[in-house]
Amino acid sequence: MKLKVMAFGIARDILGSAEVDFDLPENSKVGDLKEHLLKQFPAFAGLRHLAVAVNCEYAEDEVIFNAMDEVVIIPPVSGG
Amino acid sequence: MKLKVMAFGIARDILGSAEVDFDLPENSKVGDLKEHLLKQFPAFAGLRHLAVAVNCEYAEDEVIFNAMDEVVIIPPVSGG
Amino acid sequence: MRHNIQLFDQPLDPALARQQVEDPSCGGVVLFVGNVRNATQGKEVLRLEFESYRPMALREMEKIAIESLERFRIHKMSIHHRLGTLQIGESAVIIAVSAPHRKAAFKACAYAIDTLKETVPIWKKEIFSDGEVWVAATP
Amino acid sequence: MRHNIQLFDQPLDPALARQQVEDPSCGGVVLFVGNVRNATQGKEVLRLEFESYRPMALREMEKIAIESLERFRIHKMSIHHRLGTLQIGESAVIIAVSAPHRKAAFKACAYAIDTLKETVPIWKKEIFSDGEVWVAATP
Repeated sequence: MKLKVMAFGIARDILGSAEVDFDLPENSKVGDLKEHLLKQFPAFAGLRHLAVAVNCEYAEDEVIFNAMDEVVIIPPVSGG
Repeated sequence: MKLKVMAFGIARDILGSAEVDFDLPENSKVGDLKEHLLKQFPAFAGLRHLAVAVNCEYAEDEVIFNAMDEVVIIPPVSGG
Repeated sequence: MRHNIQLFDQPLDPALARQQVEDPSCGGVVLFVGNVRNATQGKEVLRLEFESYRPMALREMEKIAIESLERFRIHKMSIHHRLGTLQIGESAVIIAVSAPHRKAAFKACAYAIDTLKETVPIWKKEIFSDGEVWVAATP
Repeated sequence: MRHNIQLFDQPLDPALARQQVEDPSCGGVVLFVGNVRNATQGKEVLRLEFESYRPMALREMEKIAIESLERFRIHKMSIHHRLGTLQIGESAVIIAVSAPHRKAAFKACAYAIDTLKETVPIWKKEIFSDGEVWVAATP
């Protein structure tokens, strides 16, 4: 499946782009995306933690992606 | 000794005046003034508590008055 | 001066209290604003009248600020109290605290308003349509 | 509506946040104002840049307000966050809480800013004279 992934903050810097398309096997999960990211962009391993939002909600590793999902890499937040 | 005593809030209402002169024995203490007040104005007994300030500081019952002291009856405060 | 203590006969300005404590070295400012409520124990309040033994009130407020600066790791504190006749919704007291760390600012601000209500010689009278009462004077 | 959640590209106005929560039934308003500090760990900061995943940030801030309204006996909460480039001393966030009792307002305000810093997808970059860093991104 093609997955369009957005990224903010240091995650965008690591990806080198605010939006990247990934080609993942059908029924991939949030955890699979994280593994893929860590393999392709080892700098992600240097972050305090890494979260993924699906359709504007934090998503557990077990969540399965659907075709139209809005997927966003959420590096450690620092608002306030 | 003549003691000029100021009063605020409900204490002024009970005394009927913002300032009253009391004639107390020499070397009277804060506690003596309180006793005198309670005898002469029984309504003071109805307050939650009664404090006396001498020269802008809360004064314990044992404090002895001096001639030029600024003495103020402090009924329960309710600022804020 | 790391504290500002004032009694006002005119409306309080929260921006003034805040600006007095703000500092480029401080990330957090906590403000407490105490306003006049329209009812007390279900009874409608028309307005409030505040009076004070002013010189002692200023001293007691200053003690609170100095004690707060000693006890908590805060940078600055302002305490402004209004006197006279206040309408519903007007502000009676504003306490502003700046600190490098916000937890200290929250603690100091709560300590200051708690203590002010215990020690500062200011009295308020609630005016109802059918009478008036000195707040908290009697049990 | 008992909460107001907003992201601003222009300077925040503490008076707006305060007025949104004030109510004649509430005696106490607590405000937290988070300002940009001029230094971090002793190093001079020139300015900050905030960015956000806006739709999710608004949802997460709304969750904080709704959770605060449920957990604490407060009346209203406003959360305003600034985005874009901020100069030293400018306000990045303002949280305003009104409550019949001030202890609840203090607790809710502290809970809201603590949680915002944990969950809301907003990121800040500190700009130094010799580089820049995403705050708290790495251990």
